[in-house]
Amino acid sequence: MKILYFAWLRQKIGIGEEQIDVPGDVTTPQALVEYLRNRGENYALAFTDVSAIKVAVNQEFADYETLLKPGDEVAFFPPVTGG
Amino acid sequence: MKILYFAWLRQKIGIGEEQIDVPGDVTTPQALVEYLRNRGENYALAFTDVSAIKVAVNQEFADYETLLKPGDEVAFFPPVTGG
Amino acid sequence: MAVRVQQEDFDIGLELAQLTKGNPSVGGLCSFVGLVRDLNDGNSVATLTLEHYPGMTEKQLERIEAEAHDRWPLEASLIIHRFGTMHPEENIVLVATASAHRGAAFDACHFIMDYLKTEAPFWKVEATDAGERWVSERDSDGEARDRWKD
Amino acid sequence: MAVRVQQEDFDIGLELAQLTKGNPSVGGLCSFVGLVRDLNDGNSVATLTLEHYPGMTEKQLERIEAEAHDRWPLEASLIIHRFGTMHPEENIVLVATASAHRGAAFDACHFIMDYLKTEAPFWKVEATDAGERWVSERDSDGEARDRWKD
Repeated sequence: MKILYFAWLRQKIGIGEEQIDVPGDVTTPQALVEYLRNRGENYALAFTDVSAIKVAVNQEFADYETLLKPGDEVAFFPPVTGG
Repeated sequence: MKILYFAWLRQKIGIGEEQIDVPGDVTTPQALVEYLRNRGENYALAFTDVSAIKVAVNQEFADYETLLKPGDEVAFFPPVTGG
Repeated sequence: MAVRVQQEDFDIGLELAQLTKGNPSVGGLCSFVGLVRDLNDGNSVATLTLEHYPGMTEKQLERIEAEAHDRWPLEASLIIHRFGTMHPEENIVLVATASAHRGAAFDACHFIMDYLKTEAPFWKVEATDAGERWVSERDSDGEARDRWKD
Repeated sequence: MAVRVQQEDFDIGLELAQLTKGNPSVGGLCSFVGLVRDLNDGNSVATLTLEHYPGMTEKQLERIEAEAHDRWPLEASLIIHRFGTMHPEENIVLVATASAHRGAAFDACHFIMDYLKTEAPFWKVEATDAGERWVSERDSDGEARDRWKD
Protein backbone atom coordinates (compact mmCIF):
# COMPACT_ATOMS: atom_id res chain seq x y z
CA MET A 1 0.00 0.00 0.00
CA LYS A 2 1.34 3.44 -0.94
CA ILE A 3 0.90 5.99 1.83
CA LEU A 4 1.46 9.75 1.48
CA TYR A 5 1.70 12.52 4.06
CA PHE A 6 1.47 16.24 3.36
CA ALA A 7 2.14 19.55 5.12
CA TRP A 8 2.72 19.37 8.89
CA LEU A 9 1.84 15.68 8.88
CA ARG A 10 4.75 15.05 6.52
CA GLN A 11 7.01 17.13 8.75
CA LYS A 12 6.00 15.32 11.96
CA ILE A 13 6.37 11.87 10.45
CA GLY A 14 9.56 12.82 8.67
CA ILE A 15 8.75 11.39 5.24
CA GLY A 16 6.31 12.28 2.49
CA GLU A 17 5.67 8.85 1.04
CA GLU A 18 6.20 5.22 1.88
CA GLN A 19 5.27 1.77 0.63
CA ILE A 20 4.03 -0.53 3.40
CA ASP A 21 2.76 -4.11 3.30
CA VAL A 22 0.00 -3.76 5.86
CA PRO A 23 -1.54 -6.71 7.74
CA GLY A 24 -4.75 -8.17 6.30
CA ASP A 25 -6.91 -6.63 9.01
CA VAL A 26 -5.99 -3.09 7.93
CA THR A 27 -9.03 -2.64 5.72
CA THR A 28 -9.92 1.05 6.35
CA PRO A 29 -8.04 4.33 6.84
CA GLN A 30 -9.15 4.17 10.48
CA ALA A 31 -7.43 0.78 10.89
CA LEU A 32 -4.44 2.10 8.96
CA VAL A 33 -4.08 5.00 11.39
CA GLU A 34 -4.15 2.58 14.36
CA TYR A 35 -1.48 0.49 12.65
CA LEU A 36 0.68 3.52 11.84
CA ARG A 37 0.46 4.89 15.40
CA ASN A 38 2.30 1.77 16.56
CA ARG A 39 5.15 2.28 14.11
CA GLY A 40 6.76 4.97 16.22
CA GLU A 41 6.50 8.05 18.36
CA ASN A 42 6.53 10.32 15.26
CA TYR A 43 3.45 8.59 13.84
CA ALA A 44 1.68 8.56 17.20
CA LEU A 45 2.27 12.31 17.54
CA ALA A 46 1.24 13.09 13.97
CA PHE A 47 -2.00 11.11 14.32
CA THR A 48 -2.92 12.34 17.82
CA ASP A 49 -6.10 13.98 16.57
CA VAL A 50 -7.48 12.53 13.34
CA SER A 51 -10.43 14.92 13.42
CA ALA A 52 -7.93 17.49 12.06
CA ILE A 53 -6.67 15.12 9.35
CA LYS A 54 -8.29 14.48 5.98
CA VAL A 55 -7.85 11.28 4.05
CA ALA A 56 -7.83 10.56 0.32
CA VAL A 57 -7.91 7.12 -1.29
CA ASN A 58 -6.60 6.86 -4.84
CA GLN A 59 -6.51 10.65 -5.04
CA GLU A 60 -10.17 11.08 -4.08
CA PHE A 61 -11.42 12.49 -0.79
CA ALA A 62 -12.58 9.57 1.35
CA ASP A 63 -13.63 8.93 4.92
CA TYR A 64 -12.07 6.83 7.64
CA GLU A 65 -14.51 3.95 7.02
CA THR A 66 -13.73 3.58 3.30
CA LEU A 67 -12.78 0.00 2.40
CA LEU A 68 -9.15 -0.30 1.26
CA LYS A 69 -7.81 -2.75 -1.30
CA PRO A 70 -4.20 -3.89 -1.75
CA GLY A 71 -2.39 -1.45 -4.04
CA ASP A 72 -4.49 1.54 -2.98
CA GLU A 73 -2.84 4.92 -2.60
CA VAL A 74 -3.83 6.47 0.74
CA ALA A 75 -2.97 10.07 1.61
CA PHE A 76 -3.28 11.88 4.94
CA PHE A 77 -3.19 15.65 5.17
CA PRO A 78 -4.52 18.69 7.06
CA PRO A 79 -7.43 20.73 5.63
CA VAL A 80 -6.35 22.34 2.37
CA THR A 81 -5.29 26.00 2.25
CA GLY A 82 -4.55 26.83 -1.39
CA GLY A 83 -5.79 29.65 -3.52
CA MET B 1 -30.92 76.85 -20.90
CA LYS B 2 -28.53 74.26 -22.32
CA ILE B 3 -30.32 71.21 -23.67
CA LEU B 4 -28.63 67.95 -24.74
CA TYR B 5 -29.95 64.94 -26.64
CA PHE B 6 -28.28 61.56 -26.88
CA ALA B 7 -28.53 58.35 -28.91
CA TRP B 8 -31.70 57.94 -31.06
CA LEU B 9 -33.15 61.09 -29.54
CA ARG B 10 -30.21 63.06 -30.91
CA GLN B 11 -30.69 61.37 -34.30
CA LYS B 12 -34.43 62.11 -34.44
CA ILE B 13 -34.04 65.73 -33.41
CA GLY B 14 -31.02 66.21 -35.64
CA ILE B 15 -28.76 67.98 -33.14
CA GLY B 16 -26.96 66.94 -29.98
CA GLU B 17 -26.97 70.19 -28.10
CA GLU B 18 -28.65 73.58 -28.19
CA GLN B 19 -28.95 76.72 -26.12
CA ILE B 20 -32.58 77.94 -25.78
CA ASP B 21 -34.06 80.87 -23.93
CA VAL B 22 -37.21 79.18 -22.69
CA PRO B 23 -40.34 81.06 -21.58
CA GLY B 24 -40.73 81.71 -17.87
CA ASP B 25 -43.42 79.04 -17.44
CA VAL B 26 -41.01 76.27 -18.48
CA THR B 27 -40.06 75.34 -14.93
CA THR B 28 -39.79 71.53 -15.18
CA PRO B 29 -38.51 68.98 -17.70
CA GLN B 30 -42.17 68.06 -18.28
CA ALA B 31 -42.94 71.65 -19.30
CA LEU B 32 -39.75 71.75 -21.34
CA VAL B 33 -40.85 68.69 -23.30
CA GLU B 34 -44.24 70.32 -24.04
CA TYR B 35 -42.40 73.42 -25.21
CA LEU B 36 -39.95 71.45 -27.37
CA ARG B 37 -42.73 69.40 -29.01
CA ASN B 38 -44.04 72.64 -30.49
CA ARG B 39 -40.69 73.55 -32.01
CA GLY B 40 -41.11 71.13 -34.91
CA GLU B 41 -42.12 67.74 -36.23
CA ASN B 42 -38.70 66.28 -35.38
CA TYR B 43 -39.12 67.23 -31.70
CA ALA B 44 -42.71 66.00 -31.61
CA LEU B 45 -41.64 62.64 -33.03
CA ALA B 46 -38.65 62.32 -30.73
CA PHE B 47 -40.77 63.09 -27.66
CA THR B 48 -43.79 60.95 -28.61
CA ASP B 49 -43.35 58.67 -25.60
CA VAL B 50 -41.46 60.24 -22.70
CA SER B 51 -41.87 57.08 -20.61
CA ALA B 52 -38.97 55.74 -22.72
CA ILE B 53 -36.87 58.87 -22.17
CA LYS B 54 -34.69 59.62 -19.13
CA VAL B 55 -33.83 63.12 -18.02
CA ALA B 56 -30.77 64.54 -16.26
CA VAL B 57 -30.47 68.03 -14.79
CA ASN B 58 -26.97 69.40 -14.35
CA GLN B 59 -25.57 65.94 -15.08
CA GLU B 60 -27.62 64.21 -12.38
CA PHE B 61 -30.53 61.85 -13.01
CA ALA B 62 -33.74 63.76 -12.35
CA ASP B 63 -37.46 63.32 -12.87
CA TYR B 64 -39.92 65.24 -15.02
CA GLU B 65 -41.16 67.28 -12.03
CA THR B 66 -37.73 68.59 -11.01
CA LEU B 67 -37.71 72.40 -10.74
CA LEU B 68 -35.48 74.03 -13.33
CA LYS B 69 -33.48 77.24 -12.92
CA PRO B 70 -32.13 79.49 -15.65
CA GLY B 71 -28.73 78.26 -16.76
CA ASP B 72 -29.48 74.63 -15.93
CA GLU B 73 -28.14 71.91 -18.22
CA VAL B 74 -30.95 69.50 -19.14
CA ALA B 75 -30.28 66.26 -20.99
CA PHE B 76 -32.76 63.81 -22.54
CA PHE B 77 -31.74 60.29 -23.49
CA PRO B 78 -32.96 56.69 -23.74
CA PRO B 79 -32.13 54.17 -20.98
CA VAL B 80 -28.38 53.65 -20.82
CA THR B 81 -26.76 50.60 -22.44
CA GLY B 82 -23.04 50.78 -21.66
CA GLY B 83 -20.73 48.19 -20.20
CA MET C 1 -9.38 54.81 -7.27
CA ALA C 2 -9.38 55.82 -10.87
CA VAL C 3 -11.88 56.34 -13.67
CA ARG C 4 -10.92 56.75 -17.32
CA VAL C 5 -13.26 57.31 -20.26
CA GLN C 6 -11.31 57.04 -23.48
CA GLN C 7 -11.47 56.17 -27.15
CA GLU C 8 -8.28 54.11 -27.32
CA ASP C 9 -7.93 50.49 -26.25
CA PHE C 10 -6.26 49.50 -22.95
CA ASP C 11 -3.68 46.88 -22.01
CA ILE C 12 -5.34 44.62 -19.44
CA GLY C 13 -2.10 43.07 -18.16
CA LEU C 14 -0.45 46.45 -17.73
CA GLU C 15 -3.47 47.99 -16.00
CA LEU C 16 -3.82 45.11 -13.54
CA ALA C 17 -0.09 45.09 -12.79
CA GLN C 18 -0.10 48.82 -12.06
CA LEU C 19 -3.14 48.48 -9.83
CA THR C 20 -1.47 46.16 -7.31
CA LYS C 21 2.21 47.02 -7.77
CA GLY C 22 3.85 48.11 -4.52
CA ASN C 23 0.86 47.13 -2.38
CA PRO C 24 1.59 43.86 -0.55
CA SER C 25 -1.73 44.15 1.33
CA VAL C 26 -3.56 42.95 -1.78
CA GLY C 27 -4.50 39.28 -1.51
CA GLY C 28 -7.13 39.21 -4.23
CA LEU C 29 -7.59 41.03 -7.52
CA CYS C 30 -10.83 40.62 -9.43
CA SER C 31 -11.32 42.02 -12.90
CA PHE C 32 -14.01 42.07 -15.54
CA VAL C 33 -13.60 42.89 -19.21
CA GLY C 34 -16.60 43.51 -21.46
CA LEU C 35 -15.98 42.71 -25.13
CA VAL C 36 -17.81 43.33 -28.41
CA ARG C 37 -19.66 40.20 -29.59
CA ASP C 38 -20.22 39.39 -33.26
CA LEU C 39 -23.84 38.39 -32.65
CA ASN C 40 -26.58 40.17 -30.69
CA ASP C 41 -30.29 39.35 -30.54
CA GLY C 42 -29.93 37.09 -33.56
CA ASN C 43 -28.17 39.55 -35.86
CA SER C 44 -24.53 39.59 -36.84
CA VAL C 45 -22.74 42.71 -35.67
CA ALA C 46 -20.08 44.37 -37.84
CA THR C 47 -19.32 47.32 -35.54
CA LEU C 48 -20.50 48.68 -32.23
CA THR C 49 -20.39 52.41 -31.56
CA LEU C 50 -20.56 53.82 -28.05
CA GLU C 51 -21.74 57.34 -27.38
CA HIS C 52 -21.63 58.92 -23.93
CA TYR C 53 -22.39 62.09 -21.98
CA PRO C 54 -19.00 63.66 -21.21
CA GLY C 55 -18.94 65.06 -17.71
CA MET C 56 -21.91 63.09 -16.40
CA THR C 57 -20.22 59.81 -17.34
CA GLU C 58 -17.15 60.47 -15.22
CA LYS C 59 -19.29 61.72 -12.31
CA GLN C 60 -21.44 58.62 -12.35
CA LEU C 61 -18.50 56.23 -12.63
CA GLU C 62 -16.67 57.99 -9.78
CA ARG C 63 -19.80 57.81 -7.65
CA ILE C 64 -20.22 54.08 -8.31
CA GLU C 65 -16.56 53.46 -7.52
CA ALA C 66 -16.79 55.47 -4.28
CA GLU C 67 -19.92 53.54 -3.28
CA ALA C 68 -18.01 50.27 -3.81
CA HIS C 69 -15.23 51.56 -1.52
CA ASP C 70 -17.85 52.45 1.10
CA ARG C 71 -19.31 48.97 0.97
CA TRP C 72 -16.14 46.86 0.82
CA PRO C 73 -12.59 47.22 2.18
CA LEU C 74 -10.81 47.80 -1.13
CA GLU C 75 -7.10 48.46 -1.53
CA ALA C 76 -7.46 49.72 -5.11
CA SER C 77 -9.90 49.94 -7.99
CA LEU C 78 -10.03 50.98 -11.62
CA ILE C 79 -12.75 51.62 -14.18
CA ILE C 80 -11.86 52.18 -17.84
CA HIS C 81 -14.68 52.58 -20.35
CA ARG C 82 -14.18 53.20 -24.05
CA PHE C 83 -16.34 55.15 -26.49
CA GLY C 84 -16.31 55.35 -30.28
CA THR C 85 -16.53 52.59 -32.88
CA MET C 86 -15.29 49.07 -32.16
CA HIS C 87 -15.26 45.66 -33.81
CA PRO C 88 -16.08 42.21 -32.42
CA GLU C 89 -13.46 40.93 -29.95
CA GLU C 90 -12.45 44.47 -28.98
CA ASN C 91 -12.44 45.52 -25.32
CA ILE C 92 -15.21 47.88 -24.21
CA VAL C 93 -14.78 48.15 -20.47
CA LEU C 94 -12.40 47.07 -17.72
CA VAL C 95 -13.31 47.05 -14.04
CA ALA C 96 -10.76 45.85 -11.48
CA THR C 97 -10.91 45.70 -7.70
CA ALA C 98 -8.20 44.67 -5.24
CA SER C 99 -8.67 43.72 -1.61
CA ALA C 100 -7.01 41.74 1.17
CA HIS C 101 -9.55 38.95 0.63
CA ARG C 102 -11.31 37.56 -2.40
CA GLY C 103 -14.92 38.02 -1.33
CA ALA C 104 -14.68 41.80 -1.23
CA ALA C 105 -12.83 41.93 -4.56
CA PHE C 106 -15.43 39.74 -6.31
CA ASP C 107 -18.46 41.52 -4.87
CA ALA C 108 -17.13 45.04 -5.48
CA CYS C 109 -16.22 44.26 -9.10
CA HIS C 110 -19.62 42.71 -9.78
CA PHE C 111 -21.37 45.61 -8.03
CA ILE C 112 -19.51 48.20 -10.11
CA MET C 113 -20.39 46.41 -13.36
CA ASP C 114 -24.06 46.05 -12.41
CA TYR C 115 -24.34 49.74 -11.53
CA LEU C 116 -22.30 50.88 -14.51
CA LYS C 117 -24.71 49.01 -16.79
CA THR C 118 -27.72 50.91 -15.46
CA GLU C 119 -26.37 54.26 -14.25
CA ALA C 120 -23.50 55.35 -16.49
CA PRO C 121 -24.69 57.39 -19.52
CA PHE C 122 -23.42 55.29 -22.41
CA TRP C 123 -25.47 54.20 -25.42
CA LYS C 124 -24.64 51.50 -27.94
CA VAL C 125 -25.58 51.48 -31.59
CA GLU C 126 -24.80 48.41 -33.70
CA ALA C 127 -24.16 48.12 -37.40
CA THR C 128 -25.84 44.78 -38.12
CA ASP C 129 -26.81 42.76 -41.17
CA ALA C 130 -30.30 44.21 -40.60
CA GLY C 131 -29.06 47.79 -40.52
CA GLU C 132 -28.23 50.25 -37.76
CA ARG C 133 -29.85 49.45 -34.42
CA TRP C 134 -29.75 51.15 -31.03
CA VAL C 135 -29.26 48.55 -28.33
CA SER C 136 -32.19 48.31 -25.91
CA GLU C 137 -31.89 48.18 -22.16
CA ARG C 138 -32.30 44.71 -20.65
CA ASP C 139 -34.68 44.06 -17.77
CA SER C 140 -32.06 41.65 -16.41
CA ASP C 141 -29.66 44.58 -15.96
CA GLY C 142 -32.10 46.39 -13.71
CA GLU C 143 -32.65 43.20 -11.73
CA ALA C 144 -28.90 42.65 -11.41
CA ARG C 145 -28.51 46.14 -9.95
CA ASP C 146 -31.47 45.78 -7.61
CA ARG C 147 -29.86 42.71 -6.02
CA TRP C 148 -27.46 45.12 -4.30
CA LYS C 149 -30.20 47.22 -2.73
CA ASP C 150 -31.30 46.37 0.79
CA MET D 1 -10.89 24.47 -20.46
CA ALA D 2 -7.39 24.25 -19.10
CA VAL D 3 -5.72 23.55 -15.76
CA ARG D 4 -2.05 24.19 -15.08
CA VAL D 5 -0.15 23.53 -11.87
CA GLN D 6 3.30 25.04 -12.11
CA GLN D 7 6.17 26.54 -10.17
CA GLU D 8 6.84 29.48 -12.50
CA ASP D 9 4.90 32.74 -12.55
CA PHE D 10 2.31 33.51 -15.24
CA ASP D 11 1.63 36.56 -17.41
CA ILE D 12 -1.94 37.63 -16.63
CA GLY D 13 -2.37 39.82 -19.72
CA LEU D 14 -1.08 37.11 -22.04
CA GLU D 15 -3.21 34.40 -20.45
CA LEU D 16 -6.40 36.46 -20.65
CA ALA D 17 -5.69 37.50 -24.25
CA GLN D 18 -5.17 33.88 -25.30
CA LEU D 19 -8.35 32.80 -23.55
CA THR D 20 -10.67 34.96 -25.65
CA LYS D 21 -8.66 35.41 -28.86
CA GLY D 22 -10.57 34.28 -31.93
CA ASN D 23 -13.84 33.83 -30.05
CA PRO D 24 -16.21 36.73 -30.84
CA SER D 25 -18.96 35.02 -28.80
CA VAL D 26 -17.28 36.20 -25.60
CA GLY D 27 -19.00 39.25 -24.16
CA GLY D 28 -17.62 39.05 -20.64
CA LEU D 29 -14.33 37.88 -19.17
CA CYS D 30 -13.98 37.62 -15.41
CA SER D 31 -10.67 36.87 -13.74
CA PHE D 32 -9.33 36.51 -10.24
CA VAL D 33 -5.70 36.60 -9.15
CA GLY D 34 -4.65 35.55 -5.66
CA LEU D 35 -1.45 37.21 -4.44
CA VAL D 36 0.95 36.74 -1.51
CA ARG D 37 0.33 39.31 1.24
CA ASP D 38 3.08 40.60 3.52
CA LEU D 39 0.92 40.28 6.62
CA ASN D 40 -1.25 37.39 7.79
CA ASP D 41 -3.00 36.95 11.13
CA GLY D 42 -0.94 39.80 12.58
CA ASN D 43 2.48 38.54 11.56
CA SER D 44 4.69 39.82 8.80
CA VAL D 45 5.31 37.22 6.11
CA ALA D 46 8.70 36.94 4.39
CA THR D 47 7.89 34.00 2.13
CA LEU D 48 4.98 31.71 1.45
CA THR D 49 5.59 28.13 0.30
CA LEU D 50 2.89 26.08 -1.36
CA GLU D 51 2.98 22.30 -1.31
CA HIS D 52 0.49 20.18 -3.24
CA TYR D 53 -0.49 16.59 -4.05
CA PRO D 54 0.56 16.04 -7.67
CA GLY D 55 -2.06 14.06 -9.55
CA MET D 56 -4.90 14.70 -7.12
CA THR D 57 -4.48 18.46 -7.53
CA GLU D 58 -5.00 18.38 -11.29
CA LYS D 59 -7.94 15.96 -10.94
CA GLN D 60 -9.67 18.18 -8.41
CA LEU D 61 -9.11 21.38 -10.40
CA GLU D 62 -10.36 19.74 -13.60
CA ARG D 63 -13.43 18.50 -11.75
CA ILE D 64 -14.18 21.98 -10.35
CA GLU D 65 -13.71 23.54 -13.79
CA ALA D 66 -16.02 20.94 -15.39
CA GLU D 67 -18.65 21.56 -12.72
CA ALA D 68 -18.50 25.30 -13.51
CA HIS D 69 -19.09 24.51 -17.20
CA ASP D 70 -22.07 22.34 -16.23
CA ARG D 71 -23.58 25.14 -14.20
CA TRP D 72 -22.96 28.12 -16.50
CA PRO D 73 -22.72 28.60 -20.28
CA LEU D 74 -18.99 29.29 -20.51
CA GLU D 75 -17.07 29.93 -23.71
CA ALA D 76 -13.67 29.36 -22.09
CA SER D 77 -11.98 28.97 -18.73
CA LEU D 78 -8.52 28.69 -17.23
CA ILE D 79 -7.08 27.75 -13.84
CA ILE D 80 -3.36 28.25 -13.13
CA HIS D 81 -2.08 27.51 -9.62
CA ARG D 82 1.54 27.83 -8.58
CA PHE D 83 3.49 25.83 -6.02
CA GLY D 84 6.89 26.42 -4.42
CA THR D 85 8.23 29.43 -2.54
CA MET D 86 6.94 32.96 -3.23
CA HIS D 87 7.35 36.47 -1.85
CA PRO D 88 4.75 39.13 -1.06
CA GLU D 89 3.13 40.63 -4.18
CA GLU D 90 3.75 37.47 -6.21
CA ASN D 91 0.88 35.76 -8.01
CA ILE D 92 -0.36 32.47 -6.53
CA VAL D 93 -3.39 31.61 -8.61
CA LEU D 94 -5.26 32.80 -11.68
CA VAL D 95 -8.84 31.81 -12.50
CA ALA D 96 -10.50 33.21 -15.62
CA THR D 97 -13.92 32.53 -17.12
CA ALA D 98 -15.41 33.85 -20.35
CA SER D 99 -19.07 33.85 -21.35
CA ALA D 100 -21.52 35.66 -23.62
CA HIS D 101 -22.83 37.58 -20.60
CA ARG D 102 -21.26 38.92 -17.44
CA GLY D 103 -23.40 37.14 -14.84
CA ALA D 104 -22.20 33.68 -15.86
CA ALA D 105 -18.57 34.81 -16.04
CA PHE D 106 -18.67 36.37 -12.56
CA ASP D 107 -20.48 33.49 -10.90
CA ALA D 108 -18.37 30.77 -12.50
CA CYS D 109 -15.10 32.52 -11.56
CA HIS D 110 -16.24 33.02 -7.96
CA PHE D 111 -17.50 29.42 -7.78
CA ILE D 112 -14.19 28.02 -9.02
CA MET D 113 -12.22 30.07 -6.46
CA ASP D 114 -14.51 29.05 -3.59
CA TYR D 115 -14.23 25.36 -4.47
CA LEU D 116 -10.52 25.54 -5.19
CA LYS D 117 -9.97 26.98 -1.69
CA THR D 118 -11.65 24.01 -0.02
CA GLU D 119 -11.17 21.08 -2.39
CA ALA D 120 -7.82 21.40 -4.14
CA PRO D 121 -4.98 19.75 -2.19
CA PHE D 122 -2.63 22.68 -1.61
CA TRP D 123 -1.08 23.65 1.71
CA LYS D 124 0.59 26.91 2.63
CA VAL D 125 3.45 27.39 5.07
CA GLU D 126 4.61 30.91 5.91
CA ALA D 127 8.02 32.11 7.04
CA THR D 128 6.96 34.84 9.48
CA ASP D 129 8.65 37.02 12.06
CA ALA D 130 7.32 34.48 14.59
CA GLY D 131 8.84 31.52 12.74
CA GLU D 132 7.50 28.94 10.32
CA ARG D 133 3.74 28.50 10.45
CA TRP D 134 1.32 26.29 8.54
CA VAL D 135 -1.69 28.31 7.44
CA SER D 136 -4.96 27.14 9.00
CA GLU D 137 -8.18 26.61 7.12
CA ARG D 138 -10.74 29.39 7.51
CA ASP D 139 -14.34 28.65 8.45
CA SER D 140 -15.33 31.42 6.04
CA ASP D 141 -13.91 29.36 3.16
CA GLY D 142 -16.22 26.47 3.95
CA GLU D 143 -19.15 28.85 4.21
CA ALA D 144 -18.22 30.48 0.88
CA ARG D 145 -18.26 27.07 -0.79
CA ASP D 146 -21.52 25.99 0.85
CA ARG D 147 -23.29 29.02 -0.64
CA TRP D 148 -23.16 27.22 -3.99
CA LYS D 149 -24.90 24.10 -2.69
CA ASP D 150 -28.65 23.85 -3.04
